[in-house]
Amino acid sequence: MIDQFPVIIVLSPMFGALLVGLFGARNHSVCFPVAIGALTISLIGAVVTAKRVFTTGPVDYFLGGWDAGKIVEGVEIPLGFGIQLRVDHLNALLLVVIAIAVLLVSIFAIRRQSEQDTEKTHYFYALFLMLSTGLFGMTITADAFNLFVLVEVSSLTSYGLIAMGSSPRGTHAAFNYVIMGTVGASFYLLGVGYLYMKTGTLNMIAIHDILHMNNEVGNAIFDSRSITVAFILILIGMWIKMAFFPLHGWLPNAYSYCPSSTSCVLAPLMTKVSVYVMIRMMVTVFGLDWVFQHFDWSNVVVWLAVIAILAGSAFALAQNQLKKMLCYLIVAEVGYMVGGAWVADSGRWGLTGSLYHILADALMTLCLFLTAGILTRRAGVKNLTDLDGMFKKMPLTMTGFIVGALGMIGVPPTCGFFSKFYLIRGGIDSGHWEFVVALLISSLVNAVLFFRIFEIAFFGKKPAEGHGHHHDEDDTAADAIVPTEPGLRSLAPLWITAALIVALGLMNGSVVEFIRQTPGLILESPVKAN
Amino acid sequence: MKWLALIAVIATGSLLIYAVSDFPDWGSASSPANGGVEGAGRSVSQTFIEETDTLTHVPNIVTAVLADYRGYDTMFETVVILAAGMAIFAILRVLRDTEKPVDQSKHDPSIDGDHQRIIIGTTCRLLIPVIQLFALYVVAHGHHSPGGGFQGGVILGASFILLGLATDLETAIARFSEKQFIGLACVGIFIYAGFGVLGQFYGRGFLDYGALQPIFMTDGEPMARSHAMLGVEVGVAFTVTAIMFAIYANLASKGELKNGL
Amino acid sequence: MREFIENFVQPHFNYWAYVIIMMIGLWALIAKRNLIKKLIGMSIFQTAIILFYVSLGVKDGATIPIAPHHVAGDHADAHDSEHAESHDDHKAHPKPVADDYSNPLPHVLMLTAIVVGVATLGVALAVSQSLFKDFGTLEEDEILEQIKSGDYYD
Amino acid sequence: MIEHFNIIILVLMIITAIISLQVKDLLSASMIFGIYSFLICLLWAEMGAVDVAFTEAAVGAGVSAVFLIATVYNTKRRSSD
Repeated sequence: MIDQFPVIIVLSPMFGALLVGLFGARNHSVCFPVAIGALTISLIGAVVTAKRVFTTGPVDYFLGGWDAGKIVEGVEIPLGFGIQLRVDHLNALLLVVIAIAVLLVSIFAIRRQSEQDTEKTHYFYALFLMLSTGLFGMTITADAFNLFVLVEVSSLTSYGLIAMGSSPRGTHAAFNYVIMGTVGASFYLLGVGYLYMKTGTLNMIAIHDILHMNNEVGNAIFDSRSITVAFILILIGMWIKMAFFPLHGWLPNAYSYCPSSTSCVLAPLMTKVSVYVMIRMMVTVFGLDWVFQHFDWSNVVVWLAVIAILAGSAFALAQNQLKKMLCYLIVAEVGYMVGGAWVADSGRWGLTGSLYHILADALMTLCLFLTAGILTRRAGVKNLTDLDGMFKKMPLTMTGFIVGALGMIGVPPTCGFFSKFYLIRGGIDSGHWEFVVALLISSLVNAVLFFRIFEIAFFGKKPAEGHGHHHDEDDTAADAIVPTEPGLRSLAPLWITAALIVALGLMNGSVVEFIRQTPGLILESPVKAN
Repeated sequence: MKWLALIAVIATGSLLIYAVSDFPDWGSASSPANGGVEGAGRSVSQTFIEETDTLTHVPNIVTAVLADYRGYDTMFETVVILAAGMAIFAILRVLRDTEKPVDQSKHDPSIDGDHQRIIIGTTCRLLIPVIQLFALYVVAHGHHSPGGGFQGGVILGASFILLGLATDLETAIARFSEKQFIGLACVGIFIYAGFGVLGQFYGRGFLDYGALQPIFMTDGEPMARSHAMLGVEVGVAFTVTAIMFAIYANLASKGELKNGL
Repeated sequence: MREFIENFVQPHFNYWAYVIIMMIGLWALIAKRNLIKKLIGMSIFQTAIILFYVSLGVKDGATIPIAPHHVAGDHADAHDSEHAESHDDHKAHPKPVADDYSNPLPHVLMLTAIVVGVATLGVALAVSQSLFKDFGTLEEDEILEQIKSGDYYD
Repeated sequence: MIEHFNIIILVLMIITAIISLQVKDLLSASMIFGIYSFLICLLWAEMGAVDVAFTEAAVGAGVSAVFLIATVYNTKRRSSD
C-alpha cells in the first residue's frame, strides 16, 4: 500500500472530480464532502511519501509496471520506456504544501462559491479538483512530456475557473491568460522536443545521464546548440507560466478580477509550481554544472530578476486595489525565486533559499489571498481605503492578515524572514550585490505597503489620503455590507495557514537541511563535471 | 503591438534558426531520436518497435505506446478533454431559464424550404449510421490499423455534430442529452482509470495491465495487455465523443443548448 | 547561395518550414487584433510544433509504425540482423527491425498535443463568446477602449 | 518524388496559413484553416505518421473548423484585420 502512495496523490483528486461530475449536477451537497475526502487522501499520501523520502531517500514509481531494468517477457525494460514518478527532496515538501493549500482552499471555497453562482457549483468543484490533479502531477512527475500534459490540465482548468462567473474585465484577462498560457506551454513543448531530438528519451533522469555521458564522441550533445536552445525555450515557457517580469502581463488582471476562491488557489500555487518546474529542469534535467558553467547566463538572469523585483514592488506601490497590489507582489516574489535560483554561489544557498521560498511564499500568498477573499466577501473591500478601521470590525480576520503581511515583510519568527536570509546569503556568497540590494529594497517596499494598510485598518484613513475621490464613487457598494466576522469555515483555513507560516519559519533549519539533500543540488554530490 | 510582435517573431525565429544547422538530417534513421545516442544502448523508440510484438501482441505500435507504455499520459490527455468540457460548461452554460422568444425566422419553411429539409435530412439519415459504424470500427480496430479511442471518439462525436448541423440542435440533444454526455465523459475516464486501479488491487503498479491476466483469462500477460488496451480505448472514445459534442452544443447555442446553428 | 541552400536548407527543409509556420502563428498571436484571428494563429503555432516533432520521427525508406505479427526477417540488413539476434534466441520468429518503421514515439506525443490543442481552442472560443456577450465586439482594441473608458471599472 | 511532394505541401501550407490570417471574412478564414489542417494531414500521412494524420483529419479539419464556424456564427463575421 505504502508504495502506491505517489500515484494515489495524483489520482485521488481526479477520481473526486469524476464523482463530482457524475453526481454533482443532481445534488450539489455531494461536491463538498467529495472534494474534502479526495484532497485529504492526497494530503495523507503526500505526508507519508515525504516521510518515506526523509527516511529512505528518493522514491521512484513506475507506471504500468515498466520499471527500468525489470525483465518482462525476456525483454529488459530501459529507463524511459514507461513514465516515471519521482518524489525526492526537491518536491516532497512542495507536495505537502500543495496538498495543504488546496485542502484549505476547498474548505474556504464552500460558501463563497455556492452563494455566488449556485447552479455552477459542481463545475467549480470538478475544475478545482482537476486543477489539484494537475498541480500534483506537475510536481511529482519525472517525465518531461508528461509534465506538459499536466501543465495543460492545470492551465485549462484555471482558464475555466478564471473565466467562470467573472466580471467582463476578468473574462478579458482570462482570454489573455489563455493566449499567454498556450504560448508558454508550447514553448515548453518545443524545448522538450529539442531535448528529445538530441537525447532520444523523455525521462528527466535519462536525459541528464545522456547529457553528462562521456563517450568516444566526446560531449557533442553537452556542447550542442540544440540543447542550449532547448534550455532557453523551456526557460521562456516557464517564465511565461510563472509571470516573470517582462512576461507577467497576464497575471495581475487574471488573478484580481476572478472570484476570490479561484484566486486563493491559483495565486499561491500556479506560479510557485512553475518556479519549481524551472528548478527541476535546472537541477535534474540539465544539471547545475551545465546550467552554471556551460550555459552561464547567470548574470543576465539575475539582473532580469532584479528588474522583476524592483518593477513588481514599484507597481505594487502604485496600486490602489488590495487584490491588484497582492498580484504585483507575486510578480516581485517570482523575481526573488528566479534570482535566488540563478545566483550560482558555490554553496547553493541561493538555490536552497529559492526552494524554501517556494514553500514559504505559497503559504504567505495563500494567507493574504484568503484574507482578501474574506474581506471582499464580508466587508466589500476593494480598495485599500475601504479597510478603514477594519481591525475593530473584524479583528479575527485581520490577525491572520498580520501574520501573512509580516511574513511578506520578513519579520523573524515567520518563514519569510528565513527565506530572505538564505537568498541574501546566496547573493552575498556569489557576489551578486545587486540582488541583495533589490531584496532589501523590496522588503522595505513591502514594509511600507503593509504598514500603510495597518495604519488605515487600525486608525482609520487620514482625510489627506490622496485616493479620496476614488473612494466616494465606490462608497455605496462598500457601505451596503456591514462588516462581520466570517464563520469558522473561513477563519480556520486562515489561521491554520498563519500557524503554518510561523511553524515553517521555526523549522527552517531542518527544512533547509532536508532540501539540501536533493541529488545534484550541492556540487560535492557525484555529478560528473565536464 | 505590431512592433512588439515583429521583435518577438524575429527574436524567436533567429533563436530557432540558430539551432537548425545542428539538427540531424531529415529522415536519418541514426539520429538520436530514432537510433539512440551512441554509447547509450538501444533507444526507447527502437525498443518500442522491436519489442512491442513480444510485450503486448499489438501490431500497431502507436496504439501500444499510447495506451500502455505511456498510458499515464493518455489518461491525463483524456482528463484535459474533460477539463475543457467542464470549463466550457462553466463559462458558457446558461442555467437560469431566460424565456426568450424563439426566433421564428430561422425555422420559416418558406426560407428554409421543404425540399432542402428532405435532401439534407435523407442524406444524413443515410450517412450518420455509416459514420457511427465506422467510428466504432476505428475504436475497435485500433490495434491493427491506424485509429483508436481518440480518432473513433472524434468521429463518433462528429456524427452527432452533423446531426445537430443538418437538423437542429434540439434533435441532436434529444438523442444525446446534457446529462448523458456529462455522465458519459466521466464514465469514460472511470473506465480508463478503473483498468489502472484494478492492477493496483492485484498488488502491481497503476496501469499495469499485465496484472489483469486472471480477469481476462488469457494465456500470458501480453494478451491481457492487449485486451486491457481495447478497454482503455473504449473509455477514451466515450469521453472524447461526449466532450466533442458538448463543446459544439455549447458553442453553437451560446450555452443555452437550444436554438443552435 | 546555391551551396547554402544545398547544405543548410535542403536536408532540413522541414525544419525551416516549421520555423516559418511557427513565426506566422506567433506573429498572428501577438499582432492580430481580432480574437478569432488570434486563435487561428494559435492553432497554426501549435501545428508548427507538431510538424517539428513528426519530422523527428521520419526515417528514409521506413513504413508506418504498424508491425504485422510474425514479421519475416529476410529483408533485414546485416547490421540489423546481428542487432536482432542478440535479443532473440527463444522466439520462433525474428523481431521487427527498428529501421524499417518510422519512430512511433513522436506520433504518440503529437496525438496528445493535437487533442490538447483542440481542447484549448474550444475553451478559448468559449471565452471569446463570453467576451462578445460582455463587450459586443471581438476586436482587441475596441475591448481595451471600452475598458479604458471606465464602463467596466470592476 | 516523395520529397517534392513534401516540399509542395509545405509551401502550400505556408500559403494557406498566410491567407487564412489575412482574409477579413472570418467564415472564409475558418474554412481556409480547415484546408490548412487537411494539407498538414496529407503531409503527415506522407511522413508515415498515419495515426497523427487520422487524428488531424478528424480533429483539425473537422471538429476545430466546426467550432470556429459555430463561434463566428454567434459573434461577428467581419474582422478589421
